[in-house]
Amino acid sequence: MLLFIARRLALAVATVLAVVTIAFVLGRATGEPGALLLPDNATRSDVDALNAALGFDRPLIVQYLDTLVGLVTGDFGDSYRLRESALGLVLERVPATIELAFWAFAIGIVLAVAGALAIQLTGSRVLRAIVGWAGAIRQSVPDFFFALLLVLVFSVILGVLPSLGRTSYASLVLPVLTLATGQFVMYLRLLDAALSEQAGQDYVRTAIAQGQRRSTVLFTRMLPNAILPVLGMAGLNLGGLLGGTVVVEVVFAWPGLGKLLTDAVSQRDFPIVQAGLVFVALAFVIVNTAVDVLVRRIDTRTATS
Amino acid sequence: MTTSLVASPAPVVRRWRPRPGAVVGAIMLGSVLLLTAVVPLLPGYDPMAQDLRAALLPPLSDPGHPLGTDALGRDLLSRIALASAVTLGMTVLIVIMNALIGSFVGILAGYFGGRLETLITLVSNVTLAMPVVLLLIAICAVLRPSAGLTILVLGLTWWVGYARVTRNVAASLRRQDFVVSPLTQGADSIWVLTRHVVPNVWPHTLIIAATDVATIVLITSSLEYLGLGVQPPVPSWGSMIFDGQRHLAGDPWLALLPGLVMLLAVGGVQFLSQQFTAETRGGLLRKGGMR
Amino acid sequence: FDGDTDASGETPTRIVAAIPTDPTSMDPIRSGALVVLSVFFHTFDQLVTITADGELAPKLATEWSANDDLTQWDFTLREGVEASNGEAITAEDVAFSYQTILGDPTGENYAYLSSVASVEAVDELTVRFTLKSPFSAFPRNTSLISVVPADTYQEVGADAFAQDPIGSGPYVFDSIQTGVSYDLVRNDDYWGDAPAIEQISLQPVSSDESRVNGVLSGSLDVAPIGPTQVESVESQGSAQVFSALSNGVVFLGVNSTSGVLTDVRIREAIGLAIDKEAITDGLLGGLAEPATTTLAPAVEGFSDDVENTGYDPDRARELLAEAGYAGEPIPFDYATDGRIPLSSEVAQTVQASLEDVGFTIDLRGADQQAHTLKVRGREMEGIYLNTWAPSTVDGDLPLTDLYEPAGNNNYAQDPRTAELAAEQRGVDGEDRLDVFAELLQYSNEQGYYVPLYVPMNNYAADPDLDWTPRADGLFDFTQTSFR
Amino acid sequence: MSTVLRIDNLRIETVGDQPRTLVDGVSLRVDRGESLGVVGESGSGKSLTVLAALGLLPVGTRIAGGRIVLDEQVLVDVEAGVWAGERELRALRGRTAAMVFQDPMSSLDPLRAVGAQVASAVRVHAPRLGRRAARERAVELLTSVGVRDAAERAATRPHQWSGGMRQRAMIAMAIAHDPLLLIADEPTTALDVTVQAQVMDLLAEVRERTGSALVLITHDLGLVAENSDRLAVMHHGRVVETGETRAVLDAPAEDYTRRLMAAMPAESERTAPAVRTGEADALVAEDIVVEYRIPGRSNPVRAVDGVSVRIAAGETVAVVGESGCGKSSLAKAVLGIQPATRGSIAVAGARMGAAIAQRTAVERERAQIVFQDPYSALDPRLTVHDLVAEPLRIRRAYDRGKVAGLLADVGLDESFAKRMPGQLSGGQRQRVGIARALALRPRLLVLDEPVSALDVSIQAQVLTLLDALQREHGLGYLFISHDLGVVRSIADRVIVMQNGRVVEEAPTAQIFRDPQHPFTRQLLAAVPRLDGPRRTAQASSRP
Ligand SMILES: Nc1ncnc2c1ncn2[C@@H]1O[C@H](COP(=O)(O)OP(=O)(O)OP(=O)(O)O)[C@@H](O)[C@H]1O
Ligand SMILES: Nc1ncnc2c1ncn2[C@@H]1O[C@H](COP(=O)(O)OP(=O)(O)OP(=O)(O)O)[C@@H](O)[C@H]1O
Ligand SMILES: [Mg+2]
Ligand SMILES: [Mg+2]
Ligand code: NI
Repeated sequence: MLLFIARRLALAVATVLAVVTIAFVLGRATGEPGALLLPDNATRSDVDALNAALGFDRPLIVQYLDTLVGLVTGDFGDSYRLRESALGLVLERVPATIELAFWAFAIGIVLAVAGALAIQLTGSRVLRAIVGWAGAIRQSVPDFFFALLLVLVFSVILGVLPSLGRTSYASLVLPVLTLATGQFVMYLRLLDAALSEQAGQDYVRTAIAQGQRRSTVLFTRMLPNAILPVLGMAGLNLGGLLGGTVVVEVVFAWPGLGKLLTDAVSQRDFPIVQAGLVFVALAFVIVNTAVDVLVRRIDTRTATS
Repeated sequence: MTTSLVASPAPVVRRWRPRPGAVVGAIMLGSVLLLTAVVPLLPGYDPMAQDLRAALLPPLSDPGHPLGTDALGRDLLSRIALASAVTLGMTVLIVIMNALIGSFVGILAGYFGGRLETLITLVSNVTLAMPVVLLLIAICAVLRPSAGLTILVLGLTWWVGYARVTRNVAASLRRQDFVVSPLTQGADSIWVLTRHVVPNVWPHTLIIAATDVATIVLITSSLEYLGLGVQPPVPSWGSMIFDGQRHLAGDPWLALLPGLVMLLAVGGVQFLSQQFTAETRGGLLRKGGMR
Repeated sequence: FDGDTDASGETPTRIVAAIPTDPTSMDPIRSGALVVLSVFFHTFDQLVTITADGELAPKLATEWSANDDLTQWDFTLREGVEASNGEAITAEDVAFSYQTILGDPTGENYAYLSSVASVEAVDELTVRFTLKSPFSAFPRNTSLISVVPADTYQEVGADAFAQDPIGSGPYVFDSIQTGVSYDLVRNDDYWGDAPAIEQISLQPVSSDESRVNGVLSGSLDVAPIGPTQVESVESQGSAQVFSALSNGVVFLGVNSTSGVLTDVRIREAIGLAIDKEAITDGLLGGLAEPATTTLAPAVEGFSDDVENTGYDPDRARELLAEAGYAGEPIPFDYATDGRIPLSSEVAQTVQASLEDVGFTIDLRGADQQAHTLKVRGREMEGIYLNTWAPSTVDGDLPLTDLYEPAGNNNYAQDPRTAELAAEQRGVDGEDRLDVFAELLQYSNEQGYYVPLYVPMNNYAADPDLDWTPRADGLFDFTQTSFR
Repeated sequence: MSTVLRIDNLRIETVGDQPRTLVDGVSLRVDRGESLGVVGESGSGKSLTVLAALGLLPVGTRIAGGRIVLDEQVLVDVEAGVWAGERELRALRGRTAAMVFQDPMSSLDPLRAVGAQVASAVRVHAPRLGRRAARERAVELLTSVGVRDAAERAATRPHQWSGGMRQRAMIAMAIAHDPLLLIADEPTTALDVTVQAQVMDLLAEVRERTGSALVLITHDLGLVAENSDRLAVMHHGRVVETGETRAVLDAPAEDYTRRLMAAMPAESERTAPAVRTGEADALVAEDIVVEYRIPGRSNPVRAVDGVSVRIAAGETVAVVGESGCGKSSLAKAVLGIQPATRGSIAVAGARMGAAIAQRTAVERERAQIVFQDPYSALDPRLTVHDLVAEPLRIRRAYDRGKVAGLLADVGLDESFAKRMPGQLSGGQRQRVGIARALALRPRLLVLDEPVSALDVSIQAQVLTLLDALQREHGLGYLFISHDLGVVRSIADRVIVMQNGRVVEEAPTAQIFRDPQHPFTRQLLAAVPRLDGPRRTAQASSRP
């Protein structure tokens, strides 16, 4: 187990390092940000002076080493645009995004588990068909459009929920709903397939032959077996979920990391980009390592093979 | 089974009986494909011709524009047909690229294992840990955003799912005797890979690809929202819905019609793909006692 | 139904306004991007202010005058002005603010003061600006520069000041959540008239749809919206719409120094090929006016006498034939998002019109930042869509950028335009307007720019809001109230 | 004597528009305390019949006719329209009748501790029993089926248990409520002979204690002979013969039963050896060591520890031993699939490298292998023709006629050439595997349990074929098996392995007549025989 964790850790470090390097290369390729920071009537020499002040006149290798040192010390420098600590800005936005991602994931997976269990328990073709259709319809509506429709219905017409901002629990509802429905569809598919696969396993037959209730078998035997691979997928999906929040953050003016990062990328605000990407990559590797360790603890088979 | 030495051939003709979902799916997808194929042949087809004075005509109001016109007075039917071709084309290209790369990588990792596998895990972790949207924005800042770029970036990064599945399949194939046996007969790895591993892996790839179509359509349309993707004046579903949603209050069809077509296509593919994936669906054994 | 009216039915005193982009730092010395001014106008004093109708008016300075050759400007300050922490605002503070900006060429405000050689406090209430060359419209530039209390600023340092800024404006900062919300409360010790609104919350909302829906659902009281949304908001009846012509012009920049565009006939054909009325009336739903010059009518320096080519596609075809244009592709760059609403549709219309008369156009979209970098790097190869809106509501700022050698948009590098742009600064009144007219007419004839239209600023607002939008699109709620 | 289970005229079909009849008019009866053996080839409907008795038919099949009575309760009577409900069935399952399934690994939940699974089997029908009490009872049960240190082991998961132990756990669950009827569906097929003997002993011992009746499903006639009072022979979904086990086996009335019995390997040695003298030895392997590196563990697992084998041309040398003793590892080392870490290998007089990659194609073709599992040995996507042609194509010696000749050699006519492996029976597949191995005219054929996955009847065909081929081509066989009956009838010499080492090596006749090593004796004793000792619960224990 220790060796396993050590290997995962090495992989994690390599991942973060690779992400930072890609960010650096892409960043330097996108051009120097000076011209974006000054008003329209600033002249070329003003811009050059600013770029020099930001350190863009140094050799690339020096800039890269500087970035790596920043990575180790946790000091990514100040945002060019906002003139505040980049890491501070990123950390300030993290709770909002985590809140969104967490609830979307939690609600999505809880509903998916409930739905998949209901399908298995009732064996109802009708239920599976309904869920299948609902999933297909949700998957055919881009997030930004789905969010807009939610806002039109719940904020503009019914007036029951705020349409933007992060002010109260009520303002969490619509953005989470947008993301959670997408998550729900995905996990429902995975779980339904996994449970259906488990249903054909011999151990299920054994339990039923002992006189166990189908529901008991479903909850205590099949579900743990089915959810393990789904958890693994969920961990891998984290990057996708964080990426998916960008659109929702824009539509709901949700002060999250996604919006900050996309803006920073287009505005060439490299300190934020680097701090943000390192955060995302770290979150990704930590969550995935945790999931792997968890799965290995629950399923000790994988540890011995 | 009889015990005579020469058994009579027992052809396993499994009659392919489509489930209702598959029929519905085929009809849905088929209608979109038909639309993309037939509309360009119609006399009034011109997705680019603008007429600002005939902008925002509602559907069925003008015989020249059966589905009406958009904000620049362009024929909506023509544009939907072109958008369908463009989006489906992009999606198919991306899916094919992902499937090829993912399967290639997965097969190598699964078959050879070891260091190569570690490297591939690292690469796939990096692509997963780096949100594709950010990557695309950054790349678009260097190069101009274009459909080609989107295809390239998504095509080169979204393959991890394929790699994971094919790696598992290839790893289990590696232990199968029929993969080992050609080696004992003098074959090399290339022979084994091309004749035994690849043909047995690719059905799995196909299944993922079918379910991935919906995901890719959704991702590309989200990217249109951020201005990354097919560039005007060429339409795509995502950009048509995005442009149309600004007129949602007055002229909702602008967003809803392309949305409907997207639903038909995405839903269609999904119902069709369930044909492959859900073979043994059923409750726990059987329900309701002896019956 | 009004979300802001509390149960007792009193008129609300808090306004929530959406700003379209994130403001940068709250340190007015270093930051000067337009959107931040919507905050600074409320929380700091500037020497002068520009009213909603574009006129110059006293603010911290009560009066100002120049010497004869317009190279030295004296501003007399209001007496007894104090920052919200009690520090008195005197000529020293003004001089400090300007000197600090001048000392840092990398600051965002530096370019507004490019004409200034030095600043000094003559006495307690008089500040003297010495300019490098004559500049008749100099006071307008001071409307963009906020004055900070020097002692406080120096004591806490720039970074801490940005976290907790102190000014002498009609409002003080209540709380700052970077990129989320900028909350201001009324400064009851303000020297001027007390505004009716007690609390202002400025919140960045980048999506058009979200701003409209924010107002319609009561989450916002006022928000800038796009031209396509005006009609639907009006038809809803739950919000009012303000539309006013802006101080900006949307134009096509033309790189007249390379390829086929070096031929003036081809440049002229571009102007002739585009039906501006179709754009303003059709595409923009009447929420814009065709532009004749690179200056909007609201801007000082605009002249009715300047004419542009007009719309004549047949003539354009002739000119192309004359010039021997053989379908060489002309790149056409535009920004897909950002400053120009419906930029993508406008670009597509322009492309279609140009191709109609025989041009081959290579349409290239990019995000606003990439577009800006390209403009400023003078990397445009053919034509490009751009806009200029002087926050001083004076023609001087755009002239520098469009016609002077260092100007980012100046591809022609014509010495004549540079000469006229400089000449305008040395003269005043009618004479100045004449110089402007000559310059703008010359520019149109040479086809250096193709002015397209003057857009309107559109806002959706709470139906009870009593408010006049400014031409420059910035917010100033000091005169605003709820009915 | 009352009847525990009575099945009358049972018909099972597939569901769908065109139902296929899977079980047709089967009638069976099991009396209290008695033991019924059900035999028949694979796919004859044995499992479906007993699964139907507890309402456990798999999805896609249904009862179409007949009557099932369990402990005087009518579960199904299709003609009378009686169908027991889920609730009634649940009360019977595990209490009145309990099942022991074939594959003890997949029949246990991989994620739960074995003890917990036994405890939950206890609690199903004793809900009032507390958790702790149930756990204690589980340990008790595990101890009673011979699990040592049951209290400790109960907390571990199935994958940490050996196959025999798992099957014990399955039996512990099955006897938790002293059921009237135990149904064991091929309970020992996955186990080797020694473990099989232990499990069958245990079942007999348990029945003695509980007085349960037993239905034993198997395709091993020896096993039924030793373990059942009565016998039912099934073929193609029908019961073709029933009766007292002894009586049926002594004087089978039906042709099919006779065929089954005839196919059992004779209990005598090979009469005419095919050893050719004067030719180079097919295999000379000296002092072979095979080690597996386990990631994360410093010292490797030594699976084969200094084994030497010599096989003359035309000679058959059998390697026997219990599961995991290193037989397959030895075979893989000979072929270089798993390179030997030490030792030398010479095939047909030529020494070759340890790893397959170090061997030239010509060297590789001298030694060929027929794999244990005919299902995984053939690529499911190729036709029989292509499968047999593959080795020739690899060596660029493809020739249509050669392929046809090879197929004819193994007794498959032209009509098979276009079929896919999925359309072949197990025996036919194994023949294709042999044809592939013969394609390159090897001198040595390694046969890794070539018949253990096959029914007796098919097994006999394959063995006959092998013998014929050996005589014709002078092949040396390295024959790996744990079925001593088969070994006895085919091998010239026998090597007995235990824990990677050779414990005994002797000519076949000598091994069977006069085994020296205790382990060899133990192996021989465990083999079930038609005339073996009866292992039945005592009549005295019946109530
Ligand atoms: N779920 C099912 N759907 C359709 N046919 C089935 C199903 N399960 C079994 N069968 C078929 O029913 C027949 C009898 O199967 P059964 O499992 O009873 O055989 P068996 O005698 O137990 O064989 P084995 O010794 O291989 O276990 C076989 O032909 C099999 O293919
Ligand atoms: N790839 C491997 N890695 C690690 N250990 C292995 C591997 N293959 C086999 N072993 C171990 O080597 C030992 C011998 O295995 P082998 O397969 O040779 O046994 P066998 O005699 O053929 O058994 P069976 O009768 O079950 O086929 C076993 O303990 C097994 O666990
Ligand atoms: Mg069976
Ligand atoms: Mg083996
Ligand atoms: Ni048969």
